[in-house]
Amino acid sequence: MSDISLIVLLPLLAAVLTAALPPQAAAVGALATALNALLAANLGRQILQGGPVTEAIGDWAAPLGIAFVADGLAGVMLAMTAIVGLAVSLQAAAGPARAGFWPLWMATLGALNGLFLSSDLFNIYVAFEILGLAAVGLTALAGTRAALRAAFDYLTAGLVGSLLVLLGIALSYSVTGRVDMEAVVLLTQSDTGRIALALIAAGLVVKAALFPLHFWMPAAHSSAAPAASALLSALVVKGALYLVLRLSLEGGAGTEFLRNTLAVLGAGGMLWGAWNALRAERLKLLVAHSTVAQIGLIALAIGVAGNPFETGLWQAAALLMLSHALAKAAMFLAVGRIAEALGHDRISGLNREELRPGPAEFAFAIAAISLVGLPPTAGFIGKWFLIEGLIDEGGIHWIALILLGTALSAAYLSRVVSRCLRGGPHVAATAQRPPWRTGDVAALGLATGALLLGLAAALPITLLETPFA
Amino acid sequence: MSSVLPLAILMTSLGVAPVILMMPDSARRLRTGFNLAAASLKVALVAWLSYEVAHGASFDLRHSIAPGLELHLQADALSVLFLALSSILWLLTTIYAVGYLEGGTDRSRFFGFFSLCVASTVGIAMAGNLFTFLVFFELLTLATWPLVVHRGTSEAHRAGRIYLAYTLGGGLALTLGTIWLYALAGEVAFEPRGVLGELPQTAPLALTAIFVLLIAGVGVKAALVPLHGWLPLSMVAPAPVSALLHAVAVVKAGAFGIMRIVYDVYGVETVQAMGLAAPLAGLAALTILWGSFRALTQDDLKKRLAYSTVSQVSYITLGVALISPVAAIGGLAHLVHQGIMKITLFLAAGNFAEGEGVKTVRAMDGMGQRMPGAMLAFTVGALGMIGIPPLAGFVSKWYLGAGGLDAGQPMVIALLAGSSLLNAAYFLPILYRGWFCPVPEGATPGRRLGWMLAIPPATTATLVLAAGLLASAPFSPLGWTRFIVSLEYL
Amino acid sequence: MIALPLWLVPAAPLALLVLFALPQARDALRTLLPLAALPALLAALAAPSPMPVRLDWLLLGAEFALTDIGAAFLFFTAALWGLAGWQALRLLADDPHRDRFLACFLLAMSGNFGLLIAQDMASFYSFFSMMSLASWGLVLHGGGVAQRFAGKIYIAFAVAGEVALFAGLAMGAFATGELALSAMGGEGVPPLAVALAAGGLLVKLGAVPLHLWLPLAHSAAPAPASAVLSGAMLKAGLFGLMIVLPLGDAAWPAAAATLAAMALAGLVLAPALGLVQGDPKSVLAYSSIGQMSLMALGLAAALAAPESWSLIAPALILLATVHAFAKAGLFLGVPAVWASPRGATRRAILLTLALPALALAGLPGTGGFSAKDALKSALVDMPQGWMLWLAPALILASLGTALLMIRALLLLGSAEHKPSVPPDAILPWFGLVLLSGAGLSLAPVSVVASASIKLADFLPVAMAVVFALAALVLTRATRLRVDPPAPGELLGVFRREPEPEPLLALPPPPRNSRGLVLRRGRLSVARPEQGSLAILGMTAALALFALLPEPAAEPPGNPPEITGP
Amino acid sequence: MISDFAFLLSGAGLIGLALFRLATSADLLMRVLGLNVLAIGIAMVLLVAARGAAGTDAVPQAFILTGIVVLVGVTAALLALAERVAEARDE
Repeated sequence: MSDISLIVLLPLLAAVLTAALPPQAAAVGALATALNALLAANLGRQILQGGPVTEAIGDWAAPLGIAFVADGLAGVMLAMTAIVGLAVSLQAAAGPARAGFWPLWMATLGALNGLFLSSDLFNIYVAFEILGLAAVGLTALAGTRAALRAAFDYLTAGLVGSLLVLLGIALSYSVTGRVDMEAVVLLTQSDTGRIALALIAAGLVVKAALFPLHFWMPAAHSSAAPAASALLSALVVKGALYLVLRLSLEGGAGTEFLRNTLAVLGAGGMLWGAWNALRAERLKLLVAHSTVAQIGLIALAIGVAGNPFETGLWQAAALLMLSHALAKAAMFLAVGRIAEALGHDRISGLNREELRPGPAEFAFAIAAISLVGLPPTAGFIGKWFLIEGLIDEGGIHWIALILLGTALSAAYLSRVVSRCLRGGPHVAATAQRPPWRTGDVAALGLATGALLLGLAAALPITLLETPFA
Repeated sequence: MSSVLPLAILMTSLGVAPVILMMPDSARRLRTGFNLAAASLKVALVAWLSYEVAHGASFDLRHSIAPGLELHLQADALSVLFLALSSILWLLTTIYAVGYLEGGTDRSRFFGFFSLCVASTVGIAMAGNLFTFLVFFELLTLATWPLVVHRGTSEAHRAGRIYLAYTLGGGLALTLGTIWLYALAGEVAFEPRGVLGELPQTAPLALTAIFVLLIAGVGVKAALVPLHGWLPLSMVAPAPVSALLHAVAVVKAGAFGIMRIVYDVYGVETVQAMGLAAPLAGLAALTILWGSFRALTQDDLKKRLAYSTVSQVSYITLGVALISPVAAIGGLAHLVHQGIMKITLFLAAGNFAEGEGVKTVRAMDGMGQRMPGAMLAFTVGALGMIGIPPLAGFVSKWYLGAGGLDAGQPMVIALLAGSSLLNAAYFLPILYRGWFCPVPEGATPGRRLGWMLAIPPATTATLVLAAGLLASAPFSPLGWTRFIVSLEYL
Repeated sequence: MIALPLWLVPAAPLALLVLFALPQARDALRTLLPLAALPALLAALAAPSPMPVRLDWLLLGAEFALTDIGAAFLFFTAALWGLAGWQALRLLADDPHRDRFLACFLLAMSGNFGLLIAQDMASFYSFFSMMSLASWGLVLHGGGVAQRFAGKIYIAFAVAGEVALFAGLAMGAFATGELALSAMGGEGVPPLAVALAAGGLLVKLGAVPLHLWLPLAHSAAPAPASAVLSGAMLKAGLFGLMIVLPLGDAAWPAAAATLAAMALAGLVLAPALGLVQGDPKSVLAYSSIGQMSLMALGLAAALAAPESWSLIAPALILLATVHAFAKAGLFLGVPAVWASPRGATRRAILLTLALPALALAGLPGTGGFSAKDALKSALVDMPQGWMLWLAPALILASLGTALLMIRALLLLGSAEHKPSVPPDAILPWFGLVLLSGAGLSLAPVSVVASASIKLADFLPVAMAVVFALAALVLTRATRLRVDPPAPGELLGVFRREPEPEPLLALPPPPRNSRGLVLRRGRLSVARPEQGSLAILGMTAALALFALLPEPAAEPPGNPPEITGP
Repeated sequence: MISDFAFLLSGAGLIGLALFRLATSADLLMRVLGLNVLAIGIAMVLLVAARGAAGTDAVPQAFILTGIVVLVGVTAALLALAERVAEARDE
């Protein structure tokens, strides 16, 4: 049994196990995550050496076949998932585990891996459903009324989204008679096909919480438990974004209309999210809104990338996804620690605490740097390539928007960081630092990772440059 | 070896920073020892480096982080000038800061970011291409922010916000300009007399726009009017920070950036051919006068010094913008001279505040009797700023004036004259009060300052005197700048 | 005579100053103050004048040498500084701030010596500004209202002069491409440069209308300081002018006319304003203005008639020397008068004081007379039109000086006795009087044997005496009294009582606008219903978008090939 | 092919009604029902799509089945959530 199917099945198996024997859940889950990371690394190595890896499951062949394909993009996404997963598992394994966290998280992991690897629309749809349900479960884990309410809205929106996707897939089948990725190119030929594409895209936009369909997201991400919100914000939405990117890649020139729409929505999301983040009063809410803004930036990047067969701009989008995943996970973990240490997460209260800023706040600051996209973080490298490409194509208005978004993100993140630099009269001389916890290590590790990724940006880029299957 | 030395110089502060950040505040002795050891080691390494460079050795350290992007550290004569300045003054300022923050809070944080700040300065000095420069430039912005807000008061936070807004805005402009230039010209390495090749003929408009963007970007840190608003506000920072901000790190990074852009990216001929030199010079002149005018009206001692920085730093820009080797000598020399003079002033001002609680000009009465040593250092610095020989400032002004004539701009003489008058007008009253006004009755004798606070200003004051008196000696700042200019202009 | 290294001349006072840093040694060091001038004196008198010194590492490459003119100036400068230092020690014996005064004194001394031997612009300018700024301290020393006012005016003029000098020298250096000071007077220097430099020096020389600082400073400073200010430092201005002006090579009528006009104005104004002063020291100050204007007149003449420079120069030097000794003698005499109670001693002192006074007035037989005579004889072959007013000018000068001297002596006579002044403050003055007798013979200047003394030469002094007597009688008879005007002439209007504001401090500026303050309102969480509406709209929009006429799509089935950026 | 048209029309009508309800009602239960109706509407459209020229195609019907299965699961989850939300309100 090959790495590919292993990397999909292992987490699902672990989900079953963890559900079966709760006492050992943490151990099993952590082990599974570690193994998953190893597999992902190995897969990446294979892709780097021998190009894309393909495997057909059962003896279904295209056009209906269930084939797993691991190309460069999928490899990057898998690695991203593995890294974030490691940190989150570390934090969760150390902290008091809520019943049900591990099965849900393992399911999420499996679904994500499946999503990144599957090369036909039907598998994608299935993986999507699993992902959605698991994510809702993660949201609801917190058990508070807000969380439950958020989970309900999330599920509703998710269902509508997946129904749209389903409708789209069915239409596309009726048009092209096939469900593998080749279908996308054919779809762009006919009106009905493009309607199908549009429906799929609409569904994905809902699930990716892309403006203006992000209404469910801030509540969900801000009311979930830290580890859960880290997963939701860093990985789950990326699943949908990955599909959008994949559609635009497969569609080539034909999906230009999708890209234009994405660019506009992305710009809107960037500004709207930033604006709400500027006005947010609670730390978690601020971070959630910043996710809206960042997703907007990524969508913008996908949108302006132009025909991927001509430009490599889409790689910038992939880089942005990667750095956002690391940074945002770090940020949510850090926020969790901050709220735990202070007992609240009101921004206005951050600088009046009888407590010296701790490692978590430091982690938050570093994550903020890479979210804003200052050098030498991966976010910066992503923006660099994006803007450089846009200059070549003369998309000066997009550049202006991106810079505006960057400035806004700096503004709202500095709101928090400046308060994390508390000291002087607000802090009692006797105040102490909060003690180190594993969560701090996880957050700090992820944040530094996001920071240093910029210096090693060559690796993901070479991975991305490997041709598709 | 040729790559190890720059790395070592960088690491003596970049590697030090996290360690210090992680130390508990209580580990004072350990932290101080570590910090000072690193600073002294850096000075030694820089001395070694400058010796090597003077003998024609070349240093290179490259790390490719993405296709078309690489971090490149190098050491040419210009870098060495800035390196020597920052490393020596860092050592002094660190000693001073240790004494200044005695018993303060968050000292690990402070010294950690202090080292980070100098690390980025060193990186800027050794940056071999525009991308590397940009990286360290932004790092500098971030590393300085916690220092500005260190006191934690709401005023400090306000100043920090505004500082961040200005510098990040400038950073965006710089980033855009850099990317644009990379898109046009590919890798933009720093080479004497420019790297643009044929571009000025093919894409003059784009290059002009890029020049404006880049200068705006670095101009924020160089406090060019109208981008200077953050500087006086960030005076709320502790004295060593102000000293470092003004003398070495931020402001100088901006000025240094202007040099790099004019000399090593565009090249003087190009800049002049594209007609970009005159506006820059005009801006510098405006800044010189405006800063001095604002300084006249400040009663807060540090704010007066801040505005004087605004005006003084533009001497450097002026020296660069007047396309003339003589003026260039003046400007480059002023990079160092202004540094040592201004740091003297700030350290002395810090001592006034620490020892006697004196923060305003009108409270300076009788300072000559209350703290003779600090007042003497302050006097040397102030007279140097005015340009009184044989102090350092005189040398720079002399070459700037001659350079102005050389560039066919006699007005520069008038500018220097006016600026000197203004400098005198806002510095001499302080000296007058300090030396000749009686100690106000009811002035309680302040606390005795330790050697850590007393030695650094004395040292820098001596440097000011030496830099002027021994201007023609080998390895004086002037001599070194002559060497640099001989490379930039042929 | 031992060959003494020239750099020792300015270095000696500096060395003493540096040693002052040791508090315990100060008491011993103070007594050495007068000796700090000794190397300079020796250098001035050295039989073969000392070797030139070249220090390439100093400043922009410094060069020291002692020219003949320099030697002449250095002689009386050194003597004056030494004796003034001596008196300063006595006068300020128990002044709490005396070390501050002595420090400034030493700095100024070193500057004054240095600029006389400096041969390159940088070091000349350095010493010059060192002297000017340090003497600010001398002026301010008293700390009273008068001193503050005088200090403000003085420093304003001094700095302005500095800057002008700097500009002039810089331009000259660039034009000639060399740093040698002598280059300023040579070819190829733009007139503007010369004008600027000369302007800076004229401030120091106290030429009308740049003299406004002079009376204030002289009357405000302690007597020894006034002595060196008027005796030595004004001459530094003259010395500088003799170097930077293109004397002796080409006529420069415009400059000559300007300078002459300033000089004449000085000759007229000095007595007019001086006579009404109430303070003997400011009277003496005004007479200094008159005398310096006379020397400026000589320079003007030399500018007009270059060929006569060879004659004018020694005359000017002689004039300077005489004035230096005499004026210093008078200034140092003031404390002597204060120290002596009314009666025999005071009368004796006043009589002795009359000697330098008469010398200044140019009574035949005194050095003053021979100096003026030499100047007059140097001016015989002036271009047409000059003699018409030169002769009256000279007479006017002597007359005015004589009147001023009488006024000063009268005021001194009526000055009250200050017990605070130690009696031994007389000694240095007495030494100076002796020296001023012997000085001229010692001085390395060629004293022109004056022609036969004609009766007419007594005229100015005689007239002065007559006028003075008449004035006395008049005032006695009509109970008229001379009200001393506010010092500072025009600038008097700026005079303010001491106020807390620092010099030139304007009201603080309006505070900057507070940027970047965000107003936060409550965040209303979007209702999911609106969300679904949005879904509806989205789908419709996308479908419409899809139905638009399609862009150029590539034919199906060709293998997608992604290439990196 | 009048029936195709009828199917399409009713399916579209159902979708419209469902979305309208989803958009307007804040009541959880009502929205669960709305979702179900929406799903049915979509299923009907798919049925039409399944009826190609050459007889009926199995794959879209497989899609429909999947959709129904998912719908059942999700409906269960939704109801459970709604229940717990109600409990949480009671606390």
